[in-house]
Amino acid sequence: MTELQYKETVVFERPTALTPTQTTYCPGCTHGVAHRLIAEVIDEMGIRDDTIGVAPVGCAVFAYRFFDVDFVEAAHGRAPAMATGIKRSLPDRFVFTYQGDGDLVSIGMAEITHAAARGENITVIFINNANYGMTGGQMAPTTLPGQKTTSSPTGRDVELAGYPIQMAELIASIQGTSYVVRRSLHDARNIRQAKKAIRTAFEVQKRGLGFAMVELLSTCPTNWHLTPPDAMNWLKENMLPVYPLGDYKIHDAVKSAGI
Amino acid sequence: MTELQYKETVVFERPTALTPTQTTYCPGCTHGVAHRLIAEVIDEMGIRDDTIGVAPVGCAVFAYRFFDVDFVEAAHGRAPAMATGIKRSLPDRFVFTYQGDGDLVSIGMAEITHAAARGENITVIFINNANYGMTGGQMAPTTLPGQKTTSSPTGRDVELAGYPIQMAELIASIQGTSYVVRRSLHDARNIRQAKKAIRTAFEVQKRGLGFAMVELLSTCPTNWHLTPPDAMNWLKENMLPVYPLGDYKIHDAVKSAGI
Amino acid sequence: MPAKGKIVVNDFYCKACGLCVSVCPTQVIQLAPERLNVRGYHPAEQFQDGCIACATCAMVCPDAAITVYRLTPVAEQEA
Amino acid sequence: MPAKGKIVVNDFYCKACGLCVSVCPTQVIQLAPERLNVRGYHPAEQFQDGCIACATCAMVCPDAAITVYRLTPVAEQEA
Amino acid sequence: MTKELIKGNIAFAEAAIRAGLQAYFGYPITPQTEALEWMSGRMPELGRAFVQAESELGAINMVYGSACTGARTMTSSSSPGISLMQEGLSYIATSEVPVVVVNVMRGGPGLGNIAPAQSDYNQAVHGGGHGDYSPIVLAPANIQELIDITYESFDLAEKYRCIVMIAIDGSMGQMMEPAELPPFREIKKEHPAWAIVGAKGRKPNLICSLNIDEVEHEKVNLRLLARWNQIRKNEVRFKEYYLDDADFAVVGFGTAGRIALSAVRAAREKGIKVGLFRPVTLAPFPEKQIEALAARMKGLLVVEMNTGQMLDDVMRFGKDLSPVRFYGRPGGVIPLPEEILREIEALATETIPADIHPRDLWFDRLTAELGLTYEAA
Amino acid sequence: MTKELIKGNIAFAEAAIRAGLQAYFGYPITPQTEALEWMSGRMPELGRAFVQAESELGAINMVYGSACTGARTMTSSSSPGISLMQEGLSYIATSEVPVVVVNVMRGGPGLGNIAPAQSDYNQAVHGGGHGDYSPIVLAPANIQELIDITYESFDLAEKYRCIVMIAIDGSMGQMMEPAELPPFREIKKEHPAWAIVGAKGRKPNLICSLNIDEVEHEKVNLRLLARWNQIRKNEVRFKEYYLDDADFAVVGFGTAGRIALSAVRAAREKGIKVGLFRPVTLAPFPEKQIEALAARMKGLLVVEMNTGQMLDDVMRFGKDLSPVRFYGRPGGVIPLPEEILREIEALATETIPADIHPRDLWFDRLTAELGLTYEAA
Amino acid sequence: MQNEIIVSGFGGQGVLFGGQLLAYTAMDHGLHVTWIPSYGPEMRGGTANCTVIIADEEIGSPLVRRPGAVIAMNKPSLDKYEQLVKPGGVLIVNTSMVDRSAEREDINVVSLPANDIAEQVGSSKSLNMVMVGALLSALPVFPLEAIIESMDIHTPERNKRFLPDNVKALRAGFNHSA
Amino acid sequence: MQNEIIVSGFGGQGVLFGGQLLAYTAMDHGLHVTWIPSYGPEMRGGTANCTVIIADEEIGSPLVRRPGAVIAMNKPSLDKYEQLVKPGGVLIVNTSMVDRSAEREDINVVSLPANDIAEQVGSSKSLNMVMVGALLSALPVFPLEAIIESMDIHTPERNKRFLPDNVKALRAGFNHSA
Ligand SMILES: Cc1ncc(C[n+]2csc(CCOP(=O)(O)OP(=O)(O)O)c2C)c(N)n1
Ligand SMILES: Cc1ncc(C[n+]2csc(CCOP(=O)(O)OP(=O)(O)O)c2C)c(N)n1
Ligand code: SF4
Ligand code: SF4
Ligand code: SF4
Ligand code: SF4
Ligand code: SF4
Ligand code: SF4
Ligand SMILES: [Mg+2]
Ligand SMILES: [Mg+2]
Repeated sequence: MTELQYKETVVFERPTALTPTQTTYCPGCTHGVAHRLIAEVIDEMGIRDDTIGVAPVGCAVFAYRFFDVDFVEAAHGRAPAMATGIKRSLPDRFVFTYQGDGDLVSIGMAEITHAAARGENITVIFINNANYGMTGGQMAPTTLPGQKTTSSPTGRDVELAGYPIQMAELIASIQGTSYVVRRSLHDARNIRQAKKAIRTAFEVQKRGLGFAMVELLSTCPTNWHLTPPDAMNWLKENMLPVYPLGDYKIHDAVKSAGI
Repeated sequence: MTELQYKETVVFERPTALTPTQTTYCPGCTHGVAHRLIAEVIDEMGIRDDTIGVAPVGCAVFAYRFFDVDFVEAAHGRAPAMATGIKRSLPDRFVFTYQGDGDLVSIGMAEITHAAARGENITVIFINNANYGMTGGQMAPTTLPGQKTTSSPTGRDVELAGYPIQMAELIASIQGTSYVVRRSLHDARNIRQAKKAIRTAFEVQKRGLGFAMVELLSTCPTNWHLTPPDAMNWLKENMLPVYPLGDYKIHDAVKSAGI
Repeated sequence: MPAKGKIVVNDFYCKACGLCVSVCPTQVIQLAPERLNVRGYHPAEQFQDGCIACATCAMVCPDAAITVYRLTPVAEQEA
Repeated sequence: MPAKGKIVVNDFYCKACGLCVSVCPTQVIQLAPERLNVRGYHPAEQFQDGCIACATCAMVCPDAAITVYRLTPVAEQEA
Repeated sequence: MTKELIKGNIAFAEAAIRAGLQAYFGYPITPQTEALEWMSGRMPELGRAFVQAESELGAINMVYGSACTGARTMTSSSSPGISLMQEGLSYIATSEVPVVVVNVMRGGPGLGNIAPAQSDYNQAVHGGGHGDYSPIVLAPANIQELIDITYESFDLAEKYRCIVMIAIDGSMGQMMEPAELPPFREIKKEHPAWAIVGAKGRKPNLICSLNIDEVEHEKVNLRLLARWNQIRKNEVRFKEYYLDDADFAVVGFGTAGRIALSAVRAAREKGIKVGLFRPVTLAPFPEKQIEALAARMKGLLVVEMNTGQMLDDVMRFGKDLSPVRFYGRPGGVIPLPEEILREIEALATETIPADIHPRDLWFDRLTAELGLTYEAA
Repeated sequence: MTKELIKGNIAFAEAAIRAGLQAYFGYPITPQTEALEWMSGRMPELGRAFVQAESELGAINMVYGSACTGARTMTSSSSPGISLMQEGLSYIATSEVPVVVVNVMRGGPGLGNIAPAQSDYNQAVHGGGHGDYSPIVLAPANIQELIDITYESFDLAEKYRCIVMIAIDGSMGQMMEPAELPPFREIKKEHPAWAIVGAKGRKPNLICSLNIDEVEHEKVNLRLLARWNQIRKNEVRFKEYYLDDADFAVVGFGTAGRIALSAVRAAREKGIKVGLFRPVTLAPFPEKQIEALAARMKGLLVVEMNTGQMLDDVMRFGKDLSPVRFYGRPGGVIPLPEEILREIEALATETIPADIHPRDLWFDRLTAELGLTYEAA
Repeated sequence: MQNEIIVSGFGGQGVLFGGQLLAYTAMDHGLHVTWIPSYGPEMRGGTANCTVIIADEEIGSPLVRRPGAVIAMNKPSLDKYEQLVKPGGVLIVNTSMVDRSAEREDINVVSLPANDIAEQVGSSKSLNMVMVGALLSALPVFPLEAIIESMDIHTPERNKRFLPDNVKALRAGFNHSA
Repeated sequence: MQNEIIVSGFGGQGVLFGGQLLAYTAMDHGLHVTWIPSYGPEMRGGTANCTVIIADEEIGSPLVRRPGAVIAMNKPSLDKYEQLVKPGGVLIVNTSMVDRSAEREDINVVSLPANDIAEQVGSSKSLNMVMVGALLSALPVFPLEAIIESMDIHTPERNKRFLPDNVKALRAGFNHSA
């Protein structure tokens, strides 16, 4: 039998909207996956020149190093306000915020809620990893009941610290939002769906349909003290029940735009 | 026929938990009704000695003058945080906040949401009058679409300023809340029901069942530029459709406590 | 036959908002046309019989200015 | 018959998190046991044939380190 | 152009619009709400951006975002609202984006009241947000000056890529005076090179206040200081009245300054050779001018609507070159010309003890007059 | 009691607990998060109140509420978080409730970095929130002092019904030193008469920062000032090293002060008669002591981890009585003993030009050394 | 030359506009003028007042403790300001809303039933104009015609229909006291 | 007397505890001591170091540019600190993780394959103890027994099981260089 010769076709490669830079994320942290997905969407939509990112304070504080687009760095929690200011002054640019759960749910609750209520025409990518990664793994509003963190050393006590806030549900309940979904990054299938959602969220903005948020369940192997594969598993087994995946709001205008 | 002699029985009188002070509210403003109802509940439960009020910044900024109980005055929007501080240090006292829609929904969104999420064992009385009364009638997050205010002079434009936030619904969606209802103060029947709700909200606190909020639709004759009776009517016709009355959350624990 | 009653408005609190007037089912309240209270308001008053002690007025009064009495005929007197 | 493929891992980005290794349905990836990249990690590599170009590895790779190729037999060569 | 009778709050709002304001973000608070209300009508009507933010925190971060695009952007508020903006202001200063902020000061501290005050001098000039940075702080004293300063403030902010804060008090916000509004400027079409507008045809821009490497952040600090040194050199402003032949000078800014002017005139009528020095830039402070003034005068009277905040700067730069007396009314009280006249008379006749701080002397006088006494804690 | 090797962040947290802390509210921020983490374990275990707030804004207002009940209450944060607390701090100061706040300062302005810094001196001492008020500001320089000061701070806050701010830098928060923790104090059982605890057997109490009548609010301002005057009289603290026979003095607080101590020793070894003056209370500032020092010395060197914030106060109270030199490293850079030694040597040998501000001279030296140049704007 | 005038009364009596009219006229005559109201919650339901200062040089304080002239449209205003008018000054009292006479002898007190006069000329809303008219006759800061002209200039189109009544009221107040 | 020691290596090599052990021993001997780590994101995945200063009087700066002694557990640490050690000072190099030799001639360089030694005595985790032992033989801040005693005192109960290995490692490091 003669040796076969093969033609190589690229099935998958690094998106060009990512800079050729090593990220600052820990090995196996799915912040990196989220970044890649956003970059893929920017590539596919061809909007690199018109996109402005708003980085949070959190592990993604250096997000601007990793995307090949104009960026600003918001104060902790205030990314939606900053994005509002940008979008109102440049209505034809794509503006997205990238925020963690401490940033978006805790300190930034007022800003995200009101950006949603105003129906700001922006895209919010919300990384829910059930703790404050950057500061070393403290309890977040999204920390699971009983979950041990450095500021809930005996596990989150719902009597004293309350229950997790389900942000996609909360934001979806606000009139004036157009597209609010929750996806997860714990395996390839879910990652593919997350990508679709991010694409939709940007398409919503392109058509001027208003506020879109994609909540992404994400791992924090370092502070969860798990290997990256175990962290994927932990997410699946522990976070999915508390944070059900799904489409929480798809405005009629989004449906009828067929995106 | 001889003139009949009558025995006089008091059917209704001013509650003693109100101080003998004229309020600072405009004639016909239902802030006054809300005050009276709270005072009645304090009287009926006999908790005057154990009650601590947290006044907002808004027309009710002087609330402390009108109640015969210990009071603190919070910064604009921060009453739930202040109440948290008080309640955590004095868990056996009754702590209530009294907040307007600018205070609670706008600037204080983060504080109310998180007090709710923590399930703070406090009672929140939330006066929704669809505008900022104290500062002269600006648009609030609760202002109706099309409603003219001094900061939405051509009527609230939902394209630019978004849609009203339905706070009872939003707070009810948060796990960890126990009792969240919306009532109205536009006529006697509804006022009676509002009173019952306030009573329940205090009973919830008494039993340590957690966060209770009563949203009260309220008039602002002055800034609505209506007579007090017309304001009652305007509320009924315009606010009720946007803010449906109802019980948005009655936790099982509340139900089974039979209150 | 509905109960018989009366109301007393405390001038000190009344701001003449007219809410009680507008809701009284028996229309027995008016804003005193001549009288002014210290704050310059024409306070509400029951100006004719017919109050049924339903307390509707008191319920809507934002200034807790109204006391409502039920009047029950005293049997002994008649005897 | 599944497609034939291959992957190339860019050492510069790889942090040896092992996610690609754990998800590859054909188990053709390993962390290079001997090799270290500039950051001190043992980077991932395809260590045997059998890749089906499913891109599952690339999909989970947080560092966008993997390029996936489909290999299609070049007909002419055979003729 | 003809004059209009115009209210302070409207005056600065309209002046900003005419200066080419592209975006306004604010939150209602007495006594500046009319500015926001004015903007709510005018900006949309002109097709420009207006958002009533959810809070002052929201507002300042919207301002931050908008200013990052190079758009002329402003906000206005009053004391408690300005306190809420301090984190944002520190970020903005570090990021070197031009921003104009108006503080219509009211009686503080705390919720205080809505009466006019000048007690945010220190916050604006010395403190405020965390870290080393300095905004330009301007204190006009009449409506025309308010208009002119607002109109120019955007140029200043852009020239130095810094925050310009206009500090007036509630009475300025509420007062009407005849004044001339400036012509409409064209809205800028070009974006500055540093602006965040999409990276078309270039590498991405970044606007950021973070430098995890402290050596880099030290450089930012030094750059801000270098800029500030230029501002100190170029932008000092002040007004002088009746100082040519004066033996004594009153020093006061904003409304306190103009009230003092009445007192100075009354004193002149009584034959006292007194003049008025009114700093217009509180930062950069007229350091040299105050030093020269102190050197020339037999005595200075500092008048403020606070407990003596600028006083410390006047003393610092006046360097004991002449004795200083202080008169302040804090908490929202407005000093009246008669009171200041009395102080001028005392300045001209009494000797000022050298070893007691003017604030302590004033405190004793004022509390005695008001009949207030205090026990030791 | 025996010594333990203890980290700054844990040290002040545990010292507060032993002082009878009843409630802690905070929000994570590097480099003080370990204090919050410590509290999250210890407070609930002792049956005391702990809440990780939704933000620093939430935290300070929880602190406000808790302190209104008379409970010993504290929070801790770092620079940007402290900026977010400014409105709340102004309210608390006006309401005269005792509160302890720890600021573990980091490189600013803006998001800056998490390296140690001292650049919130002005915010703490001069500015910060709106209106006229002054917190007590304490700057310990080692772990034992941090413990002792924290332990005592609650008494101080209660005595004067004021805010006590403890200002340390990130390196103090992270450093370990042997130190002795104080004994546990009993939790207070009694509530102060002014506290909000329910009006049993009395008329209602009110805690409020509002006085719509400005004349009343002026009285509050004057009462706060009267209190402050007492604090100025009673509470000034400082440390002196090798000053007895000194010709020159270094002035530095906190970590900058202790680093300077190494430099002073090295200079002494070289025969330079130099000592160290370390203010412990930044407010009230050791005004008289600085004046006396300036009068005695041939020259002063001010060392700070900022661009010269305390410098202005040293010059103000030093009154040109001796020439002043400045050395600062802003933005998170820590000055090293060698650098300070070099400055001391220069102080002892070079003449300082009288007409140029020490900050300007330092700026030129430092930027030249770092090779930084600037164009005019 | 400096005139300090306080206009005071209940909210709704046209206090602020009364003062503004004086300010407009001063402006139209090239004079310096300041107008400043009391503001905020104290206005709600309570009294309102504004201070107008008219001068021929840059105005210092926009507020005075002792005004040269006061228009008191109701009793609280009379009570508050009577003692403060400068000796030799002018006090205009609306007797329709005041049940006592002014006590000062060292000032020029003009009393008139302004509500009644306003109603006579056609509109009770013009009460403020009656009072301003009366002030001008007692303190001729400007000729009456100057005020009328300025009112014409500065009344926005949508309010022009009130002009005739206002002019009538001004003249009536002026003449009543003349 | 003042000794300044920097312990440096990868996170996970026990850098911080190595320094703390020196600090505990100093404390137990009534000496002044400071221990200060580098902290924050720079630690994540990168190198870690701490500075220990031991003195017989109040310590000034807790940081030094030019330490008297450095323990370099990996190559980046060697690269960073070799040139900074004070002349006459001590440099301990873990040759297991470093592929070059130290260049300085004016200091006392002690090189040892600490990983290998640690594994030999039973636990690769005790690498830091091997290095500290080596330091003590080159710079006798305290006797070895003092360190062992302090380690015993300050090891929390739950970690006592690691003690024997650690002591063995300390001694092995000490003896290797002795
Ligand atoms: C005002 C302010 N408060 C606190 C911080 C400290 N801080 C930085 S990141 C962070 C939490 C980040 O958590 P999250 O948003 O969940 O992001 P993650 O790191 O988990 O991705 C905090 C509290 C800050 N920088 N600024
Ligand atoms: C930080 C801050 N921002 C703004 C204000 C001004 N302010 C006072 S009350 C108020 C709005 C009140 O509206 P709402 O809460 O709806 O109460 P209402 O008067 O309608 O009852 C505002 C914006 C303030 N006092 N503090
Ligand atoms: S700390 Fe957690 S969230 Fe942050 S980069 Fe590491 S793994 Fe990711
Ligand atoms: S302004 Fe409106 S809400 Fe406020 S007191 Fe008057 S009527 Fe009530
Ligand atoms: S009680 Fe009823 S009937 Fe009597 S006055 Fe009141 S509303 Fe009318
Ligand atoms: S409802 Fe009350 S306040 Fe209103 S008119 Fe009647 S009695 Fe007076
Ligand atoms: S493409 Fe699929 S089969 Fe090939 S290496 Fe990746 S996961 Fe394995
Ligand atoms: S998933 Fe990516 S980073 Fe992780 S081991 Fe595989 S190639 Fe390396
Ligand atoms: Mg997170
Ligand atoms: Mg409202």
